[in-house]
Amino acid sequence: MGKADIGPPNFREMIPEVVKKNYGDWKYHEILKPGVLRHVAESGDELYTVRAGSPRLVSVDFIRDICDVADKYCDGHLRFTSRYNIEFLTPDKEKVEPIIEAAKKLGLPVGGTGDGISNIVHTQGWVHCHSAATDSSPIVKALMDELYDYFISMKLPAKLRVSLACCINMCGAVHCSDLAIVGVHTKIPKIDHEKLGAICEIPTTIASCPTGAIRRHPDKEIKSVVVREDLCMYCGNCFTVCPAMPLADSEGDGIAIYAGGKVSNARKPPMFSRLIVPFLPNNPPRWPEVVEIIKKIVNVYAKNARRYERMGEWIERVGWETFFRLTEIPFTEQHIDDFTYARETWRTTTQFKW
Amino acid sequence: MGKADIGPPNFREMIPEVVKKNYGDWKYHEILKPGVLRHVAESGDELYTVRAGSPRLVSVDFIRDICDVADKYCDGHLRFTSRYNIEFLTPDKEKVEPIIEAAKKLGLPVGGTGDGISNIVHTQGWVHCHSAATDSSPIVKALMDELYDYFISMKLPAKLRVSLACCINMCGAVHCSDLAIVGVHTKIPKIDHEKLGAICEIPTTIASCPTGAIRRHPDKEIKSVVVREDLCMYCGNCFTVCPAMPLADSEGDGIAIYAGGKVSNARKPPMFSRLIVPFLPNNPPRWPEVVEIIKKIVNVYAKNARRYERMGEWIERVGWETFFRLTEIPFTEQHIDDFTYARETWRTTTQFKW
Amino acid sequence: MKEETPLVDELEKGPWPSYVKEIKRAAKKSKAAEDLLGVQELSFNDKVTHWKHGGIVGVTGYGGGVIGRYSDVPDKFPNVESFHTLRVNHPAGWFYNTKALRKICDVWEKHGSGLTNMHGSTGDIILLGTTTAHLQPCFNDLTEAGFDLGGSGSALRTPTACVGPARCEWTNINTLDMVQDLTMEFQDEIHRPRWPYKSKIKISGCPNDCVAAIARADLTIIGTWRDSLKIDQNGVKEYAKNGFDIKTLVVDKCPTNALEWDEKSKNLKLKPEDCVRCMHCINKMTKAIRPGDDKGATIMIGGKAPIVKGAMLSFVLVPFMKAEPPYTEIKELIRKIWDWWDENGRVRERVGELIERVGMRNFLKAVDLKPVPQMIKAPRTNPYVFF
Amino acid sequence: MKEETPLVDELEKGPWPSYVKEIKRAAKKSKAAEDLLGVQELSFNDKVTHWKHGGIVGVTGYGGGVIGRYSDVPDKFPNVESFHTLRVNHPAGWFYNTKALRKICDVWEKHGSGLTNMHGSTGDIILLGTTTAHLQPCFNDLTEAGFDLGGSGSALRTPTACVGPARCEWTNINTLDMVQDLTMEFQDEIHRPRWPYKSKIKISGCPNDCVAAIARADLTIIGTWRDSLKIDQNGVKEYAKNGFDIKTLVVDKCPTNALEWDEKSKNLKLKPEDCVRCMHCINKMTKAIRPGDDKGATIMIGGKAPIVKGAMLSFVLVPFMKAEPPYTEIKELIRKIWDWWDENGRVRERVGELIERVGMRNFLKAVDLKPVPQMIKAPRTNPYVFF
Ligand code: SRM
Ligand code: SRM
Ligand code: SRM
Ligand code: SRM
Ligand code: SF4
Ligand code: SF4
Ligand code: SF4
Ligand code: SF4
Ligand code: SF4
Ligand code: SF4
Ligand code: SF4
Ligand code: SF4
Repeated sequence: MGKADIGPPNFREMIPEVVKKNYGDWKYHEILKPGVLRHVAESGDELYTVRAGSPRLVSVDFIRDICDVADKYCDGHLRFTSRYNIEFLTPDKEKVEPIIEAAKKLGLPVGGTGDGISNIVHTQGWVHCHSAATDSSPIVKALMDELYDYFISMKLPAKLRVSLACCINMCGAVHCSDLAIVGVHTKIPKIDHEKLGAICEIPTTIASCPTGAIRRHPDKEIKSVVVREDLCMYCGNCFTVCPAMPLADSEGDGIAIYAGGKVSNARKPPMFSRLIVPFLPNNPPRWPEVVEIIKKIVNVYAKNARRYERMGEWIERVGWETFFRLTEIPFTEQHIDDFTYARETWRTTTQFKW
Repeated sequence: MGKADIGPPNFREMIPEVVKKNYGDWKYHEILKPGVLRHVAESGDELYTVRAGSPRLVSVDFIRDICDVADKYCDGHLRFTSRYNIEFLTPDKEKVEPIIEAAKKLGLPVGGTGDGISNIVHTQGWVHCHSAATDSSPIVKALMDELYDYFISMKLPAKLRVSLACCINMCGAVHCSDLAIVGVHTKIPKIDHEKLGAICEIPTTIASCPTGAIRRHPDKEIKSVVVREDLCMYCGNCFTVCPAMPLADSEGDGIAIYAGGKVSNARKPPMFSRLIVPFLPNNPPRWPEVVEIIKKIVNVYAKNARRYERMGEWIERVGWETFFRLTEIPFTEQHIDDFTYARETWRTTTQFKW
Repeated sequence: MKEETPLVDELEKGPWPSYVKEIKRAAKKSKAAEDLLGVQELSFNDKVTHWKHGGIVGVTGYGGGVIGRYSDVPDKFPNVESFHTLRVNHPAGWFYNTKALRKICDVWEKHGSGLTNMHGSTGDIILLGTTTAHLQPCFNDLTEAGFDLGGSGSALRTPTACVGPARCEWTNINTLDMVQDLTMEFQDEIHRPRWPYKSKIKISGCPNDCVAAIARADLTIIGTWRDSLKIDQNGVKEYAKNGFDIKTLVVDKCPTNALEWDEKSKNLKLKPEDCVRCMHCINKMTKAIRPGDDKGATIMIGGKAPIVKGAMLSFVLVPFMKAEPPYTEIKELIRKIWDWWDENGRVRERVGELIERVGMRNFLKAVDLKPVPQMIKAPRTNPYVFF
Repeated sequence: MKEETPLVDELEKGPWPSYVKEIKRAAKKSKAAEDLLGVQELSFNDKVTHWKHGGIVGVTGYGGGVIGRYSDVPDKFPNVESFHTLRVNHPAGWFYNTKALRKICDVWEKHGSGLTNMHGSTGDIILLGTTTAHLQPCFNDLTEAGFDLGGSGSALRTPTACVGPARCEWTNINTLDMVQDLTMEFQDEIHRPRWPYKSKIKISGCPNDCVAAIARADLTIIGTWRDSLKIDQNGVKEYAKNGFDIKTLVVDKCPTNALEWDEKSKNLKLKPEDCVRCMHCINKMTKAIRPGDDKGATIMIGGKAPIVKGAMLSFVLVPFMKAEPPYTEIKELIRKIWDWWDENGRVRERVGELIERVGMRNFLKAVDLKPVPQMIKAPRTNPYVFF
């Protein structure tokens, strides 16, 4: 039996020497070029960081590869960022270019800093999760192949954070991203009447539905439930408590896109992302519809936003009506909130643009 | 039997000649001095308006008095404003001063225009309503006696609209006023167990409570209900459907003050007023606590707001924490929303002032 | 018996005109008004109201227009044992000739307390306090004088409109004609309550909203324009010359930064696509800036006071609609809305609350309107979407 | 049997590093990884997931840290019939020495698919896919290597912190020490689920919030300062000299207009009472502007994803708290919060939702905090007030 509750290794064993020495005493930093940071300590010491993209879903051999780089140039230390990127750290300016070379040799792009697109926060999808309405890694791959240039450069008005969640559980900070890609169901649960009575607790199942769409089966002989189609908004809450009610459907499952969220408190307070495309089909392996609309939005944003203006700040300034006009995304009834706080989203002023 | 459905008289019979002639063709206006407007038509015609305050609750002799003025100076026409003020209209500049004199003789203040305090929108109170948690006319009188100077001058940063409602039904646009005075109960309904069963429908009564505070009387013999004290927020909804549950209480009834609302779309969209003083006692005939705090807020606003900045715009700019600091009004748990949309009011950012 | 009313008397003092003096004036001719003074004094002492839940009283053929009111201390104040209110529909814009006003005074002196509110907060002439027996005769005399009752109960309430074209240079619609027309069109809806709850119409000629429609009306009609506002640069220069700080007081306060100010040339430039017609620059520079020429109305829906689900502001339903007599399009829309509400609304549920309960999606379908981004401040944040 | 995977293979192309290549690398050594490729291809064809609802699996003495996962096509892909995930608690700040990392690689090559997520979105090392039989031995070897499991289920999830003092000049608190300390303090809460639902702690050194705590953590700790930020005017002049447009890019973007720029003297003035510490000016002029000296933390509460009541952002609970080891005050507050939530929360109710349900009033009393205006954006609009 393993030891219990030892907790994670102490980070003090994990940080490189220069960090140990200047811990808490950094003075300023600059971005030397995309993916390369230079931090200067009060002591005058320097710390160079080379940031490299990662597919996140990696093999142990991949980790060994990057360990090799770290052993060679970084005294055997490296770190990961909160968006899955790999960071190689060194006090030695001379090592920066060799690290970049080594990363390139491994096929890893160097970038993800400053006013560009960093790695896409994402989740499990069809690789591991039972709940997924879409996949994750392939969409990220397809997107980053197309957005690659924004990762290795810093030419957007501001940071642009893209995130993906394969279902509306929204693992990750997807609900507060500049662009969020979310897997959605659009068909009501397919009920397995044979199994339901046996494996699910019927009252719990009924209670699980936030809209009250689930009722007992009208035929008392059948120990199961039925779903009122007009009340179901495909949240999957019933499926969480009752496996006999899967929502997954080849045609009904797909992707919704949300925009304009942010997390930082810089300038504007944190904001939620908001629905901009209610549904796009799942189209493996490269989800071309999703890739195309994301690219379009990024381009419209790049062209219209002011410097240091995040997506949501830009939209707030020009108005959502302008956003829909510029992106040519059709406005539908789905965009209008009808959930609990709906009234807070209605336009209670004559102030609007045409 | 009277004729039915004749509707109101046609306004065309009611408007003075100069208005008829220039109807829809006005070019601009200016405020010559407090209470006196000059409108100029495309035709070059002029229209002078003298605005005079009214106590709203008036006798027919009062109306005859103002009719006398209108007959003498205004060709027998006058109008009232959406805030109860009386307007004397004339194309003749020479008549302005005589009208002002005549109004003064009747004891009516001339003013209420521009950046000042106009008449207080208010309701019935103890003069006529069964629902009142406070009175209306006396408080308006007491307040306007003290705010008089702001009615006859235009020295505030912007318009300041004060409204009063004698219960939370909030007759009037009280919920969107710069300052709103609202009658509130703070004790649970006093149930008349003898009468309730006879005059109220028990299921309807129970259903009327938005918080589910009402239950059947535990003693089955007693055909009545009980109220859970911790769930009652004194909304009076039960009393509306069941007269055997009055909330009125000498000590429990009083006044709450709300601030920062507006209706116009000028600059900022319309805004709701927000709770600033949860409770002040009913203290007839002059409600000194209410008068004092209102005066204080007006003074703090007058001193701190920028020109053309309504109360709510000012507060939004400086922050509610600053408002409470400057006015020295204690911040309490009552200020924090716990109703349906409460979460929208929480401070979801690190941006705040000390 | 004349009561001592020391507390009430206190309110005769002070510079603001006194309602107590008015009650006393009426009390000279009306026993009911005299008793009312006593009721006030009693309430001042007890700090509670002395009126009971209203009973159902009215005039023949009408379901509303009267608020029944009874005293809970009839023994003490027999003259206000019943003290009902008549709501009389005001002429559009609250314009009167003195002949009409004097007629009302006479009728009310004859049939009631002689006390009125000019006006109630919905906009009616409130004839405050009479007995059940006097209601019908009073109504008869009123109609004789050319006046009719306004709304009460689960009916259309007396529609109101701002002074508009009668005096205001900013109006974009004929508010007075429109309110007159709609009031006549909907007489039945005003006088014969049958809906789930009350419904209110208010009309403002521009976004300044001088009748506070957005806050108080289920159906809000606000004048606006679709093209660009008009700037007269000579007028602008005049303001500048007179020392008006255009940059600070106008340009910097434009909510969308749609204005640009060139201090040197004293030129005020508008980016028309950025203007949201808030009125501020027009308000403050009325001699130089005016609304555009392509005028019409924004139709909004759902405003109301807090009972029971919190107050609501009206929200945009139709961003722009031409509004010419006979206002057919507006009337049709209003009827569609009422029909749907009447059919689907619960008791005491205003139309805005119903829309919230069943969702905009269903409402828009029912009234045949397409969703447009102008209806909302921002799209939904949650993923709970119906398809 | 090696499947044909034409759709999946397509994703080996393109400039971004390919996860498919990684699965293929793992597949060379692991049958499970090989089957996973086939599962992907199948899902690409069917457009649905092929994983079933997870079962309860784990390691001795722990209630969480493992996500059970079973295939719904075990006949076709027997090597992933069970394919459980281990969540391994990362070292604070995601710093590693290669020795430690290589140890994990060895353990996972021995016991699992050889596939990992570096990292999961909560911040764990995700060891992706192994059988039930391997769980305990894998765990034993992990602890031998100095690693422990993170949280899953109705437990405290692995707390995370931004890189903070290790590299960032802006941090106001010792994020890494704090997360290490709290993680050790709350081992029991991480490993032995017993609450109504999950709870998350995230720590950012400044309001830039580089771990997205406000959006994702029930308990959010953000470094801040109480005095004034510090401006070095020489540094400012340097920026101006280099052509940086301080007026447009910094001063005009300050959310509260707390900065004044004198173009002539190149002086940047702060009105400290107006600064809300948004970080923008510091972010863009790091060589000239720095946080203040009186450092500490803002404690926020209630962030979470949308299920079931809509997403919530954390909101301010304690505007300022000193945050020095051993962080007693913070720990005590956290325990009070959890105790109250544990006692009052419904199943699957996060602490923010509970606060919403019962009201801030009751919550604040329970955790002994006074209401302050910093907790809210604005006071209530409705009149439904408890006394
Ligand atoms: C390494 C990392 C922290 C970590 O512990 O891992 C980090 C590090 C830095 N962040 Fe960050 N941020 C990191 C995730 C974030 C996140 C979280 C996220 O992206 O999910 C945010 C919130 C994003 C949001 O609002 O949606 C974040 C919002 C910021 C901001 C505020 C940006 C804004 O204007 O809104 C700054 C300041 C700036 O860039 O001007 C900042 C600035 C910085 C600085 C400059 C701080 C410093 O002096 O070291 C660091 C390098 C910046 C760069 O990459 O250009 N960092 N930063 C994270 C790198 C993620 C990545 O690989 O891309
Ligand atoms: C007469 C009246 C309309 C009526 O049909 O009766 C009216 C008439 C005018 N209003 Fe108004 N407003 C009238 C009630 C309102 C209301 C409603 C209310 O007070 O309940 C509002 C909305 C108030 C709010 O937002 O809470 C209102 C918001 C405005 C505004 C926008 C003010 C702002 O900056 O927010 C203006 C423009 C301005 O003053 O710059 C305006 C401007 C005007 C102008 C200048 C328009 C014009 O050219 O004639 C009129 C004279 C202004 C003055 O009094 O200084 N009027 N005005 C109402 C007079 C009420 C009174 O006796 O005091
Ligand atoms: C007379 C008047 C107050 C005044 O002194 O001016 C008034 C008086 C009453 N209102 Fe009102 N309301 C009056 C304008 C309003 C307004 C303002 C408006 O119409 O612009 C509102 C807010 C706007 C709205 O409709 O939301 C208003 C919102 C209410 C409400 C809450 C309705 C809601 O949906 O939130 C109630 C409660 C109810 O209907 O049960 C109410 C109920 C009442 C009742 C009938 C009391 C009751 O529960 O039976 C009051 C009768 C008092 C009496 O004995 O005379 N009154 N009431 C106003 C009508 C005069 C007129 O016709 O001109
Ligand atoms: C592995 C991971 C996604 C990833 O690929 O990175 C993940 C995977 C799952 N999450 Fe998550 N969540 C993961 C981070 C998150 C986050 C982000 C975070 O923690 O910062 C969130 C949003 C923040 C939050 O907690 O609100 C998140 C919000 C959810 C929710 C919705 C919770 C809510 O209250 O709204 C669920 C649904 C549930 O708990 O039933 C959920 C449920 C799940 C389950 C357990 C599915 C389920 O219903 O049983 C997923 C298991 C997938 C699998 O088979 O491996 N996961 N989940 C992340 C954990 C990795 C790690 O430990 O590092
Ligand atoms: S977002 Fe949904 S499908 Fe994706 S990992 Fe999380 S719970 Fe699973
Ligand atoms: S998916 Fe959601 S809305 Fe639909 S039946 Fe299930 S729980 Fe109800
Ligand atoms: S606000 Fe309340 S008490 Fe006052 S008149 Fe209206 S319903 Fe009656
Ligand atoms: S006053 Fe309101 S909350 Fe209290 S019992 Fe009556 S209906 Fe319920
Ligand atoms: S609402 Fe507009 S048009 Fe009507 S009176 Fe007010 S300012 Fe004039
Ligand atoms: S009307 Fe309002 S939005 Fe339009 S330009 Fe003038 S101030 Fe700006
Ligand atoms: S949150 Fe602040 S302190 Fe932490 S890494 Fe980001 S910028 Fe630095
Ligand atoms: S930190 Fe933000 S709020 Fe403070 S002065 Fe700088 S930009 Fe303004």
